[in-house]
Amino acid sequence: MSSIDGVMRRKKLKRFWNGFKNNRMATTGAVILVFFSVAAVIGPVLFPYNPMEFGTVETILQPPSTTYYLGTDNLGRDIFRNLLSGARISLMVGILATLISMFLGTSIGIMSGYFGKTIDSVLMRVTDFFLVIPWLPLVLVLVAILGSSVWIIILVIGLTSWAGTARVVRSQTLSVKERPFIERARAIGADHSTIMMHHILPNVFPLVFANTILVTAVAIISETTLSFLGLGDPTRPSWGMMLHYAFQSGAASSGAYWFFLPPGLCVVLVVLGFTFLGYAFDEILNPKLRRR
Amino acid sequence: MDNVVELKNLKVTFVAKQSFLKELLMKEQPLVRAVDGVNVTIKKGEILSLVGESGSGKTTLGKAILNLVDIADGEILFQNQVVNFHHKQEVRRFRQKAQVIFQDPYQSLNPKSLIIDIVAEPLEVNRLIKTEAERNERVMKALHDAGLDPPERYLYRYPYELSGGQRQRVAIASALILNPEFIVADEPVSMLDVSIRTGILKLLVELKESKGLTFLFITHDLSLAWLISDRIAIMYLGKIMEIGESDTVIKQAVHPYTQALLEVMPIPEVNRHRQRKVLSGETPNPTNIPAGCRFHPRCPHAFDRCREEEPVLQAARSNHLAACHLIEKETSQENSHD
Amino acid sequence: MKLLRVENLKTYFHISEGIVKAVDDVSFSLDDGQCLGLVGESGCGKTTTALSINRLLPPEGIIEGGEIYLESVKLTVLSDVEIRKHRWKDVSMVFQGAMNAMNPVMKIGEQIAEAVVWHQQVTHQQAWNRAKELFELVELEPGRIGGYPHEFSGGMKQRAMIAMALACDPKLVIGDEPTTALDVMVQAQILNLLDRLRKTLKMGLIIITHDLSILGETCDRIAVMYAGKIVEIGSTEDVYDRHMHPYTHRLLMGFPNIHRPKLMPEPIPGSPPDLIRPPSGCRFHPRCDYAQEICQEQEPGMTTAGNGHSYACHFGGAFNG
Amino acid sequence: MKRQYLAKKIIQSLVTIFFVLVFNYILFRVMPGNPLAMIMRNPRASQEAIERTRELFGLNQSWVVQFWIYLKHLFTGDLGISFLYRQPVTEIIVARIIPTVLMVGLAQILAIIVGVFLGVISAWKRGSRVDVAALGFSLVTYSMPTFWLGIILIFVFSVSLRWFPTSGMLTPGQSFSSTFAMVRDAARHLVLPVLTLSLVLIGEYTLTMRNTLLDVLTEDYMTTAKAKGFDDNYLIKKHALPNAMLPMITLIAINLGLVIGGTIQVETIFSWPGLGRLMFDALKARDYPLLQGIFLLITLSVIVANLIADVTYGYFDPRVRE
Repeated sequence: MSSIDGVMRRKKLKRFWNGFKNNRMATTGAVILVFFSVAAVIGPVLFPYNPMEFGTVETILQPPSTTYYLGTDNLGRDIFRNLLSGARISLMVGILATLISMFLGTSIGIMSGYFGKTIDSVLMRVTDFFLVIPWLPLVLVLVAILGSSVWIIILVIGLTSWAGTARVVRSQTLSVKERPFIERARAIGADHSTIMMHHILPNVFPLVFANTILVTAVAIISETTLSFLGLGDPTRPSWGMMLHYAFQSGAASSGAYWFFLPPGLCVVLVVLGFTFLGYAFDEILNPKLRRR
Repeated sequence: MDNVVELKNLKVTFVAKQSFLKELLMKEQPLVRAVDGVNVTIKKGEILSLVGESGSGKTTLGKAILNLVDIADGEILFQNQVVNFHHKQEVRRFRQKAQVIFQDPYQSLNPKSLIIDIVAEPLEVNRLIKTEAERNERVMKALHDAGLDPPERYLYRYPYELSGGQRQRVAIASALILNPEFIVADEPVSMLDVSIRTGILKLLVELKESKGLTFLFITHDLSLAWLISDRIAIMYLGKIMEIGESDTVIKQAVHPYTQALLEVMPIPEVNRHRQRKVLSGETPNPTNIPAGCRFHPRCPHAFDRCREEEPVLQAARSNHLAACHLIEKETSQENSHD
Repeated sequence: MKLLRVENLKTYFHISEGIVKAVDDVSFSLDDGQCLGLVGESGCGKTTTALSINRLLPPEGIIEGGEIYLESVKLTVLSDVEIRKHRWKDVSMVFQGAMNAMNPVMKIGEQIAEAVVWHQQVTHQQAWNRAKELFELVELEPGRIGGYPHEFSGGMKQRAMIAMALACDPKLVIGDEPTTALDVMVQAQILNLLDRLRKTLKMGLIIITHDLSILGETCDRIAVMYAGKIVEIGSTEDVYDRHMHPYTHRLLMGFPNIHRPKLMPEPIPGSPPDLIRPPSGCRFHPRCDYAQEICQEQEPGMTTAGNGHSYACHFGGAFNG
Repeated sequence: MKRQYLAKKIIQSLVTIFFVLVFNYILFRVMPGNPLAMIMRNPRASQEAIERTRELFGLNQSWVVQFWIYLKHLFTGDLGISFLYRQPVTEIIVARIIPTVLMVGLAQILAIIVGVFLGVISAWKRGSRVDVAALGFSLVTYSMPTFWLGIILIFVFSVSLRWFPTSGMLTPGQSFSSTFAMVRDAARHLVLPVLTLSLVLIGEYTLTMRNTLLDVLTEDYMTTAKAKGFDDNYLIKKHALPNAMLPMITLIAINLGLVIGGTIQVETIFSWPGLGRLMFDALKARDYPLLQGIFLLITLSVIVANLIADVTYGYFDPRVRE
């Protein structure tokens, strides 16, 4: 691709950036996510945290102070440091699980939409199966049986949350497949894989992109809920685990707000960041919703 | 004048959408006989128009020739031999010779590709180019042939940046780049404004004259067919009703269906007093085609023979055929008078 | 008194890219029982003009100037609530793609009856009978009014739309490309039907189309629009046989006529103008073969070429020279 | 012709149910860390429960026979003995159904009414303050983990304001003069859980309703309806809503699967004696027969709900003929 093409691509990106810039929701979402990703990367380096290193009797449930910026938990551990390393884990689990479910959802969606007939009905029955099964009980049972290492949690969330994406991608593929430029591609001799990769995927991708961001939000909530219900990986304390300990030790009723508020707020803020971003992209990319 | 395309008793059928339960019980499924036995030859360097209303099967016939739709029966000869579509090399050679232009300029180009990629795609898919320079050079030539000058201005733009007419020219350039010999143009201008439409029609005629290209021009507009084509074939419910030189078919139409089409064809003239003779009803559903001559239920001249026996294409005059019993009836009356 | 008078109508669309001057100073009128053809290519403002009458414009479309009179009523000053009373009772519409113009989950009879009940305060049963009458009027089988839009063919849906438009005995019916999506045979049936109804019911009719050739038998007068302005208006004979504007000439030549010798018409060079920054002076000058200095500077006013026949060009009839 | 659509949907549901049964069978037997072995070693499991489970699962026969035994037991409602409660699983579950159905039902109804109402307003007055507020509210509640929302509500309404009890269904140790008093007390306990569950749902229903309605409003038939001179309320009620409600029906059914997840969290925080809480306890105690029973019941009820949604969709949408 020569330089001219580079100019064209930059022009298109610039147009997209303008659309993005003055969309208040998108910018707030982006700011939140940048803040938390920086915190997740740098935080644990500056303020290392070892979950196994417990405090002494005096340091239990200390309110926020100069030494412990956000106070300590029921085992005397520094909440602020726990929060930073929790950010890394929650974001990691959320993003990795989403990648798995996006890859599965998109490929199954495109294949069943494009090939149709038997492949379509088989894949759709499997998709319906995962859509119909109540998600949290399934994950609870799986994690309970398979053990709750962080990698298993990522796999379980990823392998059980692709159905929604598959359904959305399939309906988009069906509408793209009907368009004449697909028939034109067949008329000039393009084979199935070229058509899927070169024609269908680029036209389905904007929707997939917006959907990915929304699924990340759901994945992070899922990890937090799992950990809260006690199925988190104790060696890797995510925000969910903090909330689990907070609830177990009755922080809410005893008024230890600094114990259960910060992790909860962090989860909501990060998820809100993804939801704002995802919804904004959906509005920018989806012609019907676009504000004229 | 060797033949480019020859169709022998071509039949294309679809399975009509049918309820799940019947499918389950394997009941005999109703067939849509979209193309129901067509014999036609397209000669080198001519534009043959295929005219018919929606549901006549004209688009399906065009797709069948390009193997975009499976054939139920009959044969398609391309340059006097049957193309074996399971043999990769043979298919590739056929694709390079036979190309297509679609109706909807807004939907027939991939909105996410640059114009240069769209036009060059046939080359890349059939692995015909080695260097990028050769690729750009051939794209520029194709754009020029399609009337998009200067070509550089269009290379690095996206379809949404062009008007309908320009997009259709890009589609034509993409069809021309392989230097094909035969093009199926399926309603190429019906979605364009009048002022742009004539430009595309002029281009098709020029391509026929300068490059000796052969066209199958599919349209529902009889006046357009008359304007640009050498021969016209009228299609109704999957069969050819009448075929001949464009002026003879328009001026001396024999088949009642063609006459009815001519009667209702809009003409840019003031004729306030004439209340048009219009056929009643609409084209019936191709799953239950009437017995005998398929047009007899709507035909003003239908007589008992039309209801029993399906007429065959027969000569009304030199190279002007029609599938109608009236021809025999008239010739037999003339013989009986003498 | 004229049935409809449109004077210096200006309707602009305020969108992110700028202000689109879709209709820019358009004037025409219509007598009772008369049929006007509004013809022009896509983007010339013909649909916007029609939607401005009933004020059915999308939110970003605003009537900036000009007046619209329906008999003695000045529509442009009415509030949103007041203009609703005139919609369908006085002015009704037949839309193009009948496939989508009817509510897919509501019986067709109901979609007709609801307008009658709303405007004429009759019982539902009376409105239902009215719907049956209307079906007979448009040659549809009354028994089918209980059906749904997806059960009707293209032609039948368009007839149902016409029946719907006549539900409240309107003074004026506006057809926005009523036959474009139909086969030529069905199109002729619908045009015959519209012509017969107009004469028997003595109602005004406006047919909006890009296909100049279909107006031959149905219209009394034709207005040709280009880039938001009327470039020529006159009786059907004026426009077909005695047109003076180069654009009308080129448009007419674009439609092959089998009664005349076969000649491949010349395409109009260039593409329709950008209505956010329209060309100066006469908006057709960049694409006109006879354009001269003055055409670029000064916008031509309407010159009369006979009673009721006028055009907007400095060099009318130059193509005859 | 509608029968064909019905038959198709029923057959599809049966296929999915069969999938679930097979999946369930595998889940609790073949998965690594075979649960049966766990039962044998579990100290709290009484001898009688182990014996019952061994005979129930027919350990010695081939797995096909075991699968057949499993199915047979299922249909007779015999899901084995919960060794946490030493009672047949079926009995425990039946006792807990009512509280969950009550809570989920109320939350769903509240969420649907408020969600649809908010969705319609924000779609109709797009870009206005109402739209922005409704959108903001929906996105925030959509992004909030259910259990955390619960904790916040407890902290605000119970701990600080003392308006509502923090947990349980009835105030412990209180004798009630009349059933009405008992109902009133249960109602006070019900407010926070239902509020938590419905707040999470309202967000999603508002968003979906808004988007579907924005789609419908761009359709041609809305212009036709507007051209008929109807006022805004009539346009929404008679033309926009019937078309926009169709996708909502499917969403509400599919959403039920997620609602069950929410129920588990809410019942855990508010210690509400429903199926969710039961599942949480069974999970902690690794009580597999009970866990399997609840899992099956929830899954089958969601499938049935989806079937009902498909049928209602088919009933309301005339186009679903073929």
